[in-house]
Amino acid sequence: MPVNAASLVIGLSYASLLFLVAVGLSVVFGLMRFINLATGSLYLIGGYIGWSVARSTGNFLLAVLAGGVAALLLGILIERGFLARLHRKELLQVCLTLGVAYIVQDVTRWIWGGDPLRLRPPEMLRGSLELFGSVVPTYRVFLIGVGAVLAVLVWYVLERTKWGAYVRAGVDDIEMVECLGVNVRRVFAIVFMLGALLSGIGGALGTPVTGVAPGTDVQLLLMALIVVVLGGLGSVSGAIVASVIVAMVDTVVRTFWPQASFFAVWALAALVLIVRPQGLLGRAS
Amino acid sequence: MMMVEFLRQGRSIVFVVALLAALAVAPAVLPTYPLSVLTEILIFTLFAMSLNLLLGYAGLPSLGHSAFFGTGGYVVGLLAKYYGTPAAAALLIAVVAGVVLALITGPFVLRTHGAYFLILTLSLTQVLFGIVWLWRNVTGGDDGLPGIPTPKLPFLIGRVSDTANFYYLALVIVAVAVASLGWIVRSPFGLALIGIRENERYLEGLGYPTWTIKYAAYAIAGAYAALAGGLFAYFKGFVGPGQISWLLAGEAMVMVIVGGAGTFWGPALGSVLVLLLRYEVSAFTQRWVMILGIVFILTVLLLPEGFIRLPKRLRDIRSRLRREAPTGPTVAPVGRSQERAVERAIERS
Amino acid sequence: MEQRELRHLVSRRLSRRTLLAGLGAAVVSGLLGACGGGTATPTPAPASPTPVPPTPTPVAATPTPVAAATPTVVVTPTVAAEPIRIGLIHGYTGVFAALADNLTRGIQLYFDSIDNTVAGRRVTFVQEDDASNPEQGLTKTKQLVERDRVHLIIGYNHSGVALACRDFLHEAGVPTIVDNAGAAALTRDPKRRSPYIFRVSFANGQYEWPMGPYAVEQLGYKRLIVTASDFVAGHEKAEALKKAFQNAGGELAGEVYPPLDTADFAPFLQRIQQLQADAVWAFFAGADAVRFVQQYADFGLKDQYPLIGVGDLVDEAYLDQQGDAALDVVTSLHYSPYIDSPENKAFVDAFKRKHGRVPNQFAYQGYLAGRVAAEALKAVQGKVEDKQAFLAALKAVQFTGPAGPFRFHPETQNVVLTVYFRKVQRLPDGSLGNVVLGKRENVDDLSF
Amino acid sequence: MAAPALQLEHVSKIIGGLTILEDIALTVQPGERRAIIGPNGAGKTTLLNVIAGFLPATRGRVLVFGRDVTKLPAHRRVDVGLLKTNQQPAVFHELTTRQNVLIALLRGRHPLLGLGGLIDRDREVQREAERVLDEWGLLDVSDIEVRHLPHGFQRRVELAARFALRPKLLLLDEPAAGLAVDEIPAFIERLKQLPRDMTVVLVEHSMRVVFSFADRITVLHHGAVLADGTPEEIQRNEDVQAAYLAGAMRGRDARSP
Repeated sequence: MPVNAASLVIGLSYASLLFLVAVGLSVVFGLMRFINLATGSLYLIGGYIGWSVARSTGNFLLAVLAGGVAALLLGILIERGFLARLHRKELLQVCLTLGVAYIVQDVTRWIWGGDPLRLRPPEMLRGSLELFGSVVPTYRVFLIGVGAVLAVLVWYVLERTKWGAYVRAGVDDIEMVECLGVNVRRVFAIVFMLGALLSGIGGALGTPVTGVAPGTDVQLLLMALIVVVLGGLGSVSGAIVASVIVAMVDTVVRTFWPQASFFAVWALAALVLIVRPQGLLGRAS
Repeated sequence: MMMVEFLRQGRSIVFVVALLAALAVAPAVLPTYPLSVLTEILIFTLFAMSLNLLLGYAGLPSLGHSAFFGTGGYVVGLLAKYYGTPAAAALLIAVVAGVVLALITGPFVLRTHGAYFLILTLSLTQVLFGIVWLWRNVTGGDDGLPGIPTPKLPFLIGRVSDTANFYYLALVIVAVAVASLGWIVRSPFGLALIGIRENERYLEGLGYPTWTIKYAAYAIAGAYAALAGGLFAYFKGFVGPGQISWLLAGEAMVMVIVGGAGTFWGPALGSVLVLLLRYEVSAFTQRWVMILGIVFILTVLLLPEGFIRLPKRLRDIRSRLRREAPTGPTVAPVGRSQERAVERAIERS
Repeated sequence: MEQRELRHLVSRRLSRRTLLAGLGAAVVSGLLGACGGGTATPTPAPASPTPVPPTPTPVAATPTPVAAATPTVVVTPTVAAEPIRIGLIHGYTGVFAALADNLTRGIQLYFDSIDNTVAGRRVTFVQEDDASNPEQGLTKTKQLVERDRVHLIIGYNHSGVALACRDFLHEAGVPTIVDNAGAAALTRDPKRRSPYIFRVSFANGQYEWPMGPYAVEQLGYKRLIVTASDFVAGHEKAEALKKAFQNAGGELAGEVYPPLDTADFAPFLQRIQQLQADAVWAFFAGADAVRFVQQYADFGLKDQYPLIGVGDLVDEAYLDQQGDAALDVVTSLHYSPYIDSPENKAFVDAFKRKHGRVPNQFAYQGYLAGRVAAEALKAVQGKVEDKQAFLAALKAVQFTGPAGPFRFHPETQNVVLTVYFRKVQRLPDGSLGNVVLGKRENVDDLSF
Repeated sequence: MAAPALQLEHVSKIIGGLTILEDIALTVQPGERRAIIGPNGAGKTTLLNVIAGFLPATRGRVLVFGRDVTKLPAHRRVDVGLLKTNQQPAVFHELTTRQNVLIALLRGRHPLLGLGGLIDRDREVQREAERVLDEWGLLDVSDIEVRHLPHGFQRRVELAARFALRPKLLLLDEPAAGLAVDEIPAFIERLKQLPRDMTVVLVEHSMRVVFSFADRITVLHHGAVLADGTPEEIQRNEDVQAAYLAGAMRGRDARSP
């Protein structure tokens, strides 16, 4: 049987991780045209801190929270320290966040060494369960659940609240929102930090699957970039849809044509951008 | 006015002649290792300058310029391995390959702007990287193609070391290439590129075929990058997927920004700085990655226009201190003489 | 007006020029100062007991744990000549950092045990980072040879780097001991092997192929699924294994090659799940190994097909992270810390004392490289400058090491291995370890 | 009789299902000064952009001096002598005043997209730039980056660059916007001095400028032509007065879809 329940679970659980890393990047991208190449580093920090906390306390929930908070702190540092000065200067942002990524890479290697680390899921989420005749790891199903809840939450906040309306309006037209007397800078800052928080949570949640090691940051960054661009800058629904598409395409290609998995998603990204330069759900500029 | 212009040109001529002279005598004073670092700097200068044409002049932020660099390298490598093509012909074919790649991909990537352009160029590079990596029979996969014979200038054989010989070869090619780049940026085409960066639509309104100009710039940048890549493959004696990786494109981007995007000599300075950091700092500490990161951040914060503007930046700071009048962060600092000129013009009109 | 502008311009021109000149001078002098160490350092006269190492980066200055414990300067009355300089080049940054650290720990461990002195000559190290990047590796190699003037290079954890540097090493005639890079061509290809290059680690496939007959004859597996990382080394290893397995009468059930750095192996595991076989043979390294073994267990594949493969899959450094998922995995490798021999026990104890953990294959390879270098140096009474004698001595090195007898193959200059079959089991102290099941001796790199 | 300088036939523009311009017909004779007025959101700027080629017409034809330019991209329309100014002065902020003039003068002068020449070596163009700068009183600020200049000067740089190209048909999009009240009389004078062989189409809110300059006035309302006539006729037209009153009250709504 070509695509079964297990493929679906695999794809969707991967999509959850991608979404967590990509959504912050996407909204920040759309809102501020800020290219954050340190996104993968936030994931990395979340993963490493989560691992350490889990190891010393044995509490998985605490580990996930700690991972999120650590990434949040790094996010605040980036936002307060640098970002505020670099509004709309894409090249400088690339240079700066690349610098941050380098530093995080080196510091984490210093602290945690270069060996790959893996966080073990809590007792109740270990093992596998049977779903429509396929064996799938319980933790994957849990990941889908968490991913879905967070996706709905983010979607609700950005699409259904007044605050979210400011953000969305800011994506379209910053001046207009400023005219309404909204402190756009603060909105930006909060969005950025929330994005960092989600990436960090993603890192801690992801380690039982992906592990953390030097290089994990780059892998996740590249995937997140694809998701963001495919979905369209600044679009939450776009990020959700694109996460699922990228993860599913990746999963299916990997299952049936492993050799092509190397560049299948890149070819997909290139194709979509060539046909629809603004991404799937992005608005034409 | 003629006098002023003459002096202005004279200054840059003096600079270029001095630089060339220094580079020409370098093999006499430098041992082989620093000479090979200098060779690498020369090649990366060309690569960064070609990227600068897109990034700095035309305002097209490419994160996939290594595609051309790698293409040049692989063309040279494959020709050397399978056909034993002489270097001059191989380099020429490499340049043609770079142009062809640009002409094929250009219509697609040039549909996009800004961040999308960045990601699309990155995607194309990744696809090429994947092809190179997977096509093991031909490209050698991740091991690459080793054993590319380094070309030598025949009339120097026996007179200077092999390192110096290739250095001179690279110097001649890079110097000619840089000179032609100098021509390009001083030509009306170069001015039009800045116009595109500033506002493509305004330029179109003046009757410039902006899309064609961008396409041409993309192809030209591709040609120079392929040339640099071909030289690099000869220099290292091998070509591997690392030369096509987006990380290399990112490094070139950093060179351009750190040196000074949109300035002619900025990328050269950037390649000097980044390569010296990479090779010299790493000899002293394993923490060189962090140091590199810190330098990037400090550059962005303190010298957003790049190291090439360091003298101007120092002047600005000095004059600001002298005036003790803080200028607002949004208002770009204007020289006093400029202000006076504006006032004078307003009075007169 | 004209005049004022002119004056303005001239003054600007002057200041610009001075600045430019200053900048240029700074750059050039920086270049010279930084790169020119080789010429700037006068060679010390043989008699002068100079305690200052002539190289800018003695290992002792780097903050690695290994180096911290190294005695900085040992001036003994027997030191009569300038020190022997050994260049260490590995990817200390980047994905293979941990591997590089272990290799270096091994090298250091051996040289510490002989007080960094061979035949009365002190040994100093220059450590360089190739970042596992061929371009950087070549530059760094040139730096070691041309500026630091090392007598011998030990290093190369990355095949691409080793291949990229091969021509330079060969042409410059630098005695080199490769301590990890497995690119088969480096020793197996008569056109690419070099009298200057020795390899103490392995050629890709060398310790993998014996698993073929072992799986058929001892484990009773007739149908095998082969999976390996999709890069040259992965294919080289898989090819050797496949050939040996088929020659022994086995049959291939399928092959799956996931890309390097696969964050999620699930789709590939799905594919494996759909095939019919007796066992799965796998080669993954680093983070991929940890993920693969873990996810293999997560998807319940362990109950379906036993997992066998190469030792890298269940390296001692990962066992702690893999946990129970690694239990019962059978692998072949040229080393296990649980080999029962006095030499191994001494090595493991010494390593444990210093680093608080069991050595893995990379620490072992580093140790071997160190010992081989030292033995050859001893054989020429420290006269490393006599290159031909030194190379001959290297070629002739023989001793009984932690994993049994050591010698080079006379033709390929690649190590002749004893390959061990190991199984991950829970040890009496509760930790996991690769317990030795059996071995195959005298496996050289032309045997497959 | 010579062909009209500008002729629009049934021009419509639909963006995202919204009809911005509907079946516009317009004829401007050579040498004429035509003003296009209308309440906010009437589609005036869109119309100019369709004429200049920045927006493709959904339907209809655009003819300039008898030549059908409907399918031509904006830069090719410059070849037939059509140029347009912008609400925000269309100048290159990081270039100097001189470079802004040069970039206009250099258009198409050198082969291979301009690669075939050097700016500094082209003495002729340098002299011409000097002359243009002098003519527009910009010599003093010639080597200052335009972003440092006040708005009025930026407008002047824009016009200088446009006039350097000797347009035959000039589209001015709210040129007086951003000018101080006391600057306007001088500005009107400048407009009046434009050579008579040049056709000018002007979109402007300042009625003072419109009525003292235009030969004829076209009134746009909800994307359609409401009236067309001499200034006197337009002044008397009741439809126009009604539209303006209503438009003034609904201006903001009309702008946002």
